[in-house]
Amino acid sequence: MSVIIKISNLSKLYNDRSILKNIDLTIETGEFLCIIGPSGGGKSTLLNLIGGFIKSDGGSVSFQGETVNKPNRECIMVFQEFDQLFPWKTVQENIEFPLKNDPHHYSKTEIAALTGTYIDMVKLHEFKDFYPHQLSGGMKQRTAIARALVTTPKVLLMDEPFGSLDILTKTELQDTMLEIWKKTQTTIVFVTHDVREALHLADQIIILGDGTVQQRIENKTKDSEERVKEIIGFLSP
Amino acid sequence: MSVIIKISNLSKLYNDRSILKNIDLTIETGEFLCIIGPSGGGKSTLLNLIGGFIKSDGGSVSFQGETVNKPNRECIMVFQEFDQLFPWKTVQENIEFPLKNDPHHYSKTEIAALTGTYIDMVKLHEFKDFYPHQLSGGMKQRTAIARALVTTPKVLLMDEPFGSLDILTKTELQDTMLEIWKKTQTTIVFVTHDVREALHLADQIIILGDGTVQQRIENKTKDSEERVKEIIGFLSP
Amino acid sequence: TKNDSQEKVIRIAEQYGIAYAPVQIMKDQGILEKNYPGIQVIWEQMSNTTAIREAMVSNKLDVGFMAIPPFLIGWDNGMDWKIATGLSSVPTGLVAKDEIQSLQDIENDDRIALPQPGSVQHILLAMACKKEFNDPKKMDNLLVTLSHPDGMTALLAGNEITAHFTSTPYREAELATTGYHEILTGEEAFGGDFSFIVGVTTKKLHDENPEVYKAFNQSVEEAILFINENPEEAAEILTKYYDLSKEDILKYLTAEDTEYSATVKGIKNFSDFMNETDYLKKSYTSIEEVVWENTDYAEY
Amino acid sequence: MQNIKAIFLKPYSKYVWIGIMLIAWEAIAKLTPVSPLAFPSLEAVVAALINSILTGDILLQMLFSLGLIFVGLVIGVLLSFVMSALSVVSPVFESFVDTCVSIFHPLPGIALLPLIILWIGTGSKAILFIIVHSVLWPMILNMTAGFKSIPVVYKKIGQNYEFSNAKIIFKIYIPASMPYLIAGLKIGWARAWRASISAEMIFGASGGIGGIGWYIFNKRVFMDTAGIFAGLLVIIVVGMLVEDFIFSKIEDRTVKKWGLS
Amino acid sequence: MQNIKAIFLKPYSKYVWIGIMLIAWEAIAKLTPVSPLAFPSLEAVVAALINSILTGDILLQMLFSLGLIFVGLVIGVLLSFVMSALSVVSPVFESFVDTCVSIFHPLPGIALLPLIILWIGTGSKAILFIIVHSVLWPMILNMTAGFKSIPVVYKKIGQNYEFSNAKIIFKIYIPASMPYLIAGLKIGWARAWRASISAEMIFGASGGIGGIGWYIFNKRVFMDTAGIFAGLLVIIVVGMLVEDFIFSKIEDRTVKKWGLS
Ligand SMILES: Nc1ncnc2c1ncn2[C@@H]1O[C@H](COP(=O)(O)OP(=O)(O)OP(=O)(O)O)[C@@H](O)[C@H]1O
Ligand SMILES: Nc1ncnc2c1ncn2[C@@H]1O[C@H](COP(=O)(O)OP(=O)(O)OP(=O)(O)O)[C@@H](O)[C@H]1O
Ligand SMILES: [Mg+2]
Ligand SMILES: [Mg+2]
Repeated sequence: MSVIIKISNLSKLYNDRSILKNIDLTIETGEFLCIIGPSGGGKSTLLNLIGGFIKSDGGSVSFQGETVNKPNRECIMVFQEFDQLFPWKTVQENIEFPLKNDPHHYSKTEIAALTGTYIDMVKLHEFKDFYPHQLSGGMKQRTAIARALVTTPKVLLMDEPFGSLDILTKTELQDTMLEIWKKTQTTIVFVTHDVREALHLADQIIILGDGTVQQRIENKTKDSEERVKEIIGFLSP
Repeated sequence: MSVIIKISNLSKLYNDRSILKNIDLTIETGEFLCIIGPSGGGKSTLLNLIGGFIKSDGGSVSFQGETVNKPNRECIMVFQEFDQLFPWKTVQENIEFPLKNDPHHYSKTEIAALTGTYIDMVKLHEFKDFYPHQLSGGMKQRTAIARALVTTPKVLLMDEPFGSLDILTKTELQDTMLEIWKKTQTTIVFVTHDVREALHLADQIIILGDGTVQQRIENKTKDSEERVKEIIGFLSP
Repeated sequence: TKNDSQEKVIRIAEQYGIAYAPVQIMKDQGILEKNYPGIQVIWEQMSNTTAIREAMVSNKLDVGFMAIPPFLIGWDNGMDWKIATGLSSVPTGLVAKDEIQSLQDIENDDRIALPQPGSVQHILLAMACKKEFNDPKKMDNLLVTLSHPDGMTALLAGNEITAHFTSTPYREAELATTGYHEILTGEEAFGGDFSFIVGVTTKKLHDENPEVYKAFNQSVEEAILFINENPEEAAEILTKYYDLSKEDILKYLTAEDTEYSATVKGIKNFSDFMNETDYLKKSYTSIEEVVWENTDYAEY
Repeated sequence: MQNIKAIFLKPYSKYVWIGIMLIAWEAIAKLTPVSPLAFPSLEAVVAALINSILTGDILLQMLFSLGLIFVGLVIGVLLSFVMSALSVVSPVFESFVDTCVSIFHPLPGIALLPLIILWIGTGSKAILFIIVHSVLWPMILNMTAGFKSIPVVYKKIGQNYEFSNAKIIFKIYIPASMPYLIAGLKIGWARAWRASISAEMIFGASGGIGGIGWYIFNKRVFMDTAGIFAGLLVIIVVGMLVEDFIFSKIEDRTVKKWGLS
Repeated sequence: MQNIKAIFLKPYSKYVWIGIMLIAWEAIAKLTPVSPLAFPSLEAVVAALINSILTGDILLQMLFSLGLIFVGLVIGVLLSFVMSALSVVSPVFESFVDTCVSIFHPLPGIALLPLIILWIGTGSKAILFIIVHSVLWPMILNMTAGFKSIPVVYKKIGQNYEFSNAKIIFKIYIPASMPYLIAGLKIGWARAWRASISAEMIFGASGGIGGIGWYIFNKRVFMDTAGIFAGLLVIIVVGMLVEDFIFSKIEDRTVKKWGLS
């Protein structure tokens, strides 16, 4: 497998406080990487740097060999804020939005078909004409996920996307993500605070703490309670 | 134990869609009640009704024997939105805010002491002078929790407060909540989508689905994996 | 040719008021069009002497009507224009509350309303102050610049404004109200007869289109003649332009001290006074500097 | 008590207030010793209005003014949009726009008159210029403030899909700053009215019969106070119609529908 | 190229732009056949300014105008605040304020002149009234728009702690709608300038020597064009100082610090 994202010596300061310190990390095409770590540990910051949304204070991120200095259509982010839907668009319009504005020029039928598929996938068919202010927290998150998936980007950057989903929807969406991942070979970088979720989804897990990658775990045997305990051990100071 | 909140025949419509249908529920003083249920199931709506933030379309909620028709200082809500901090106040100022404006007229030293205690409890001492836009998602949530706790209200209404916390902080805060609960006899109504969290915290769990209370579970034996499976069974359609 | 078509345009500022009556007659009867067949007359309706002057500086207008002092201020500042014709004299005066018997009674907290500094009303007031107190600027800081209708409202409202320097028909309306009387007339202040409104043209019009210039002068004269000979008919025509009854208009047109005449009167007196009192930097030495040849004028 | 309160909560509550104000007006006109020259009774105003409609050009003058205001408003909105959008895109241009706003916003049209006459003359174009000058600067202020207050995450989403600057502005900035744009538009509309009336009083009837400002000016010159108020009445009525049938419709279809208010 | 661009990005970039505009001005004055009566050269303007400072009252007149503007602005802001706050609290009052805004906002001060003269007279109070009339309505529009755009959850928090309406407004509404308030304040400031200049041109030297508007008006009627521009220059300079030393400081301490822009 080839390297799709290469992070070298990456640092980030906020008001002279060092948030990320000389991070090195390579992500291979088709990898499902989960990032876990304490709150305030720099997970969102790292994702924003990979996505090109903020500037680093040293080191670099490259995507497919090219240095990232601005956001990229092939690297779509689902943000942690759940007010990331456009309030002036309905669920359906929010999901259609990237398709309608894509240089690929999807035809009307393609747009309808794709939007329909993803609306169904996140089970919002009934709510497709609702405006964001009429949705529950979890519905907003699901809409944002569908919007990110609909253009099938090469890399998905997901910042706690299942944060306010009930367990059933969450489990279903986790399985859907895995399916999509397997089918499309999308590279996924997934921030979560749920260790079990990370173990269920990832084939690589990194633990981010004190501004550095503290552990990198190959996750072959998924879903074991021992694993959970082991990782919680890593997380404890 | 006495009844603190009594919900009778409560209904709520949005655009003629029935979200809550004739809910009856009593909550006793000192109870730790968890509400779980599918995304969009009406959990936030129910909490908003109990808090008096929205009007019902039938039935009533009473708090200490009086009908609730507006929000009440003794019934503090932690909202699901995590942009619920005031952006013009630092972490410390956000937490002090309800104390400074409380009719109890806390003295300066009391305010400083209380604020300090809760800032430490949510481990934000280092960040107390940060503005919300400089915080990570989890830090914002922790600040909101501290703000709700600082006035020691009789009832806490918490809408997925631990939604974006890492597992360690979450576990610690869960234990803190349990401690506070035991010590102060605060009544807590806690919405979560994490079944394990509900089992860990609650002494009563209700499952909200299709607009009605589908199950009410006495949770005496906490933390068993069977229980988890059983509840997931209830949740499945 | 192109030049020909340009010659056939004249741009005239039109203003309203009994003192401008010949202008409306000229417009309504098409007198200029008759005297210069094929000419295109553009009437720009304007409400303010200063704006007219600025428009003439900018070559947006060829002809304007105004009082002598504003004309002299423009001339003093280097505008290339001269008086082409007289137009009218109408009664003007300082109306005050009855408590005020003369200029002597005007105190520091009284206020005098008039259209604007540098207007004929202002200069007349300064002339009176010079005579009375030997200090032409004595009242300059008591001025409130209100248009005639606002000035009248202010005077009659009985607030700070205790006197109003105004002219027909506001003067008459104020005098008809009990409690107000005239303490100074324009003639007293000036010490004689003077043109209230004159017609001014740019050098450009005069030099480049002498035919048009001549036709314009002739038309003004005809319009004046028309009013003087057929006041009834003129009043009838003017009802189209003024929201007044024919009877009222006729009364104003034929009032004793209203006079329509193409002769320019009083220019020397204004000029010398304004120069002495620093409202002008210079006065003219020869009348040709301020009036075009063939313009009738009278001096005292 | 509740009943009385309810009257003011209906959609027609505006008209209740207007009724109250009219009654107060009439009471002052009738019961206090004010001069009818300054404070005419309602009957006189209405009579003057009917008279102006039947025998005069007031309706045409109104249309003429509305036409000018509409054109001026459109030009002002487009210009302010272009300038605000360019400030978003280019910091160099932003400093230019800032400079222009701080220089020109406080300058009254009346102070610019000599320049306007010099460059544009005294016709309808000069009136238009004054209207645009009145509308442009507050619109720019509100637009740039609106653009700045957009949540960062919306901008990030636009960048993520590599939208061109134009697309980011049209697809994200404009809808996201709707409440500001509507407030700006309302200010612009009122300012355009004010400017056109003042300008017509200075420049007169450039379009033949002139506009409503010229109508009012003429009434003033001839001391027809009832006529002045008839003119003001027409302005107010048109203003309220625009408010009720244009601005509220825009609000209903945008900010209200999106739950932003 | 980069270097040239960088010049415009510095804090002093405004002054670079002003320099460019001044050069353009001088070029037009010198190189084109415009009359110096309409377009005086910079030297003439500066000479007129120095002359007015040395032999005239221009600085005192400026202070006088600034004083009036300041008082007018304060009254306008307070009134608009009270009216917007009451609209938040009471729907009855809201419909009243809406009605007032749609009636009075489009009315130019000049059309209200007869009433102002009748009720208030022609002194400084009349100028103040016109300033307040100019400032009040756009401020109300921006304030109510700002209040409406506040996230619902902030309001809920205020209610949750059973804040009085006053507390909700002071502690939550005002800081939360800061970007709107600042935009409104900027509009108000510019409008107050405009209004005071126009009003002084009408009401003259009400305070003895009068204000800067009276200065400009006198220059205009006596055709001293360089003097007019000297007056405008003073207004622009003061405007920029206020922008740089007051408004930017307010922004730095509020919206910028809070990450709202
Ligand atoms: N303002 C509104 N207008 C219309 N529908 C609304 C409104 N607010 C909520 N709803 C609807 O009410 C239903 C319940 O919403 P609610 O927020 O209570 O769900 P929830 O159980 O909290 O879900 P989640 O776990 O996703 O937060 C949803 O279907 C939502 O679409
Ligand atoms: N704009 C900013 N200015 C200053 N500090 C910031 C800013 N943004 C983030 N930080 C700081 O950077 C640190 C890392 O934040 P980040 O959002 O990356 O954490 P995180 O790992 O995503 O946490 P969480 O799980 O709580 O979302 C925090 O200490 C935060 O205070
Ligand atoms: Mg984060
Ligand atoms: Mg919810």
